[in-house]
Amino acid sequence: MNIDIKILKEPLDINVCINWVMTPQSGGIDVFVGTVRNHTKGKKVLRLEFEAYERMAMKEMDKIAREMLQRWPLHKIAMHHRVGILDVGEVPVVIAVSAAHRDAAFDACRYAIDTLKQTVPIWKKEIFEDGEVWVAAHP
Amino acid sequence: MNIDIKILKEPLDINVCINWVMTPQSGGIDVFVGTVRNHTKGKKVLRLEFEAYERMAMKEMDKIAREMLQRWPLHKIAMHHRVGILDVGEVPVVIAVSAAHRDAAFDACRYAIDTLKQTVPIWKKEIFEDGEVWVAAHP
Amino acid sequence: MEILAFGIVKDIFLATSIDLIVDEDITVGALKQKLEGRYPQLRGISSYMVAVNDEYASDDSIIKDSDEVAIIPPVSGG
Amino acid sequence: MEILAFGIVKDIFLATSIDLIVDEDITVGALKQKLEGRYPQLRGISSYMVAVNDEYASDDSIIKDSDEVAIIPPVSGG
Repeated sequence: MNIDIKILKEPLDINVCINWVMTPQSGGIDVFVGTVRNHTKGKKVLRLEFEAYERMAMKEMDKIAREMLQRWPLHKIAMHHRVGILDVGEVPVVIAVSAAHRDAAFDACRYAIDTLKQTVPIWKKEIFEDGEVWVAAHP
Repeated sequence: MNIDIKILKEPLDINVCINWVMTPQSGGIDVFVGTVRNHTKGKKVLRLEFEAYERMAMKEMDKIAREMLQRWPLHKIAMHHRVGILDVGEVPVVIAVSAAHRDAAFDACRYAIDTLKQTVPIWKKEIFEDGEVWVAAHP
Repeated sequence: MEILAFGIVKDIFLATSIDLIVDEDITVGALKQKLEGRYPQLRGISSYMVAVNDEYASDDSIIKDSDEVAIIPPVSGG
Repeated sequence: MEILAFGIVKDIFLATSIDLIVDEDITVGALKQKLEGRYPQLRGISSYMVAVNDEYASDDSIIKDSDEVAIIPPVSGG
């Protein structure tokens, strides 16, 4: 199988993702690593909480990966998302894509994170010193 | 300093690059990992040899990084290139770019590897079962 | 009909799921109206989708009582 | 004038550097002609550049004897 989708409570291991997608046929791997920023719109963020509708999120990530394999000549795709409480600097998401040629890896990896942010049922709560808010929930 | 350029004889450490570019302000990191393919134009590759005009290569990589910082709102850039004999699956190049927003990281990382391949004085020799060839040397 | 809540919707329902009494074979659109009547704050969020059996469902989809239904507020993963 | 060779150019010069006797203040263009006369195989490679003191130099650049000169065949890093 050339797709590895995971939703994990433990810290993500970037090397595991990269090593998993690397094949002897591959010439390039593009990796996107999301990180928790210490501020948003000028406000200091203490930590984030990620919640997933896990079964559906796995399905939606799998759809993205299958679409990627149809659109680009890729070798393997790893897409790991973390849930739970994350501190600043921790990694909520890792997407690694291998291909014989780098253009396909870049395009597909970017498509993956852009689409994940639009369709995968995972929610992020920003926790500030004076309160907390579900991101994008209100207009 | 927010640029880390290295030419190394030892295996590259992808995690070192990622950890180095990660900052509390960063929301996304794009990483390109080059890998040695086991074939080229249908021919089996045994291993590669990379040679650098080291001082000039460092300078040219530094130019690329400075151009990236001018063109995109980035945080940090790591660009490590390996030299010497590499087996299939080993990593000749790692480029990691952090930014507050992922679009800048993706665009800049891609610019970096595209430009590196055009301007940085590093040469690759492909070693086959029946001979060896400097890549791109002959029309 | 059990309805799962996530993110901001959990805060609106004050629960991770609610058990709504509905006629059989309600459409997604009708379910939304019913929910918005009972939880007016739902109208205040940017938008929300309904998933039926782990798939996004359009307003004219019909839901059976045995389906797994979830309210999906704007996602913000990644 | 010491001229550094890399990649395919090493194979053509059969050396990692050569010491070329030139008039002072030769241009890059004139150096290329001189080298191609001595090493006709240089004309067979895709293209090559000349770097002077670690910078790519155009054909009309003037090289002093103290400069570090390198022949740069098509690069293939990454």
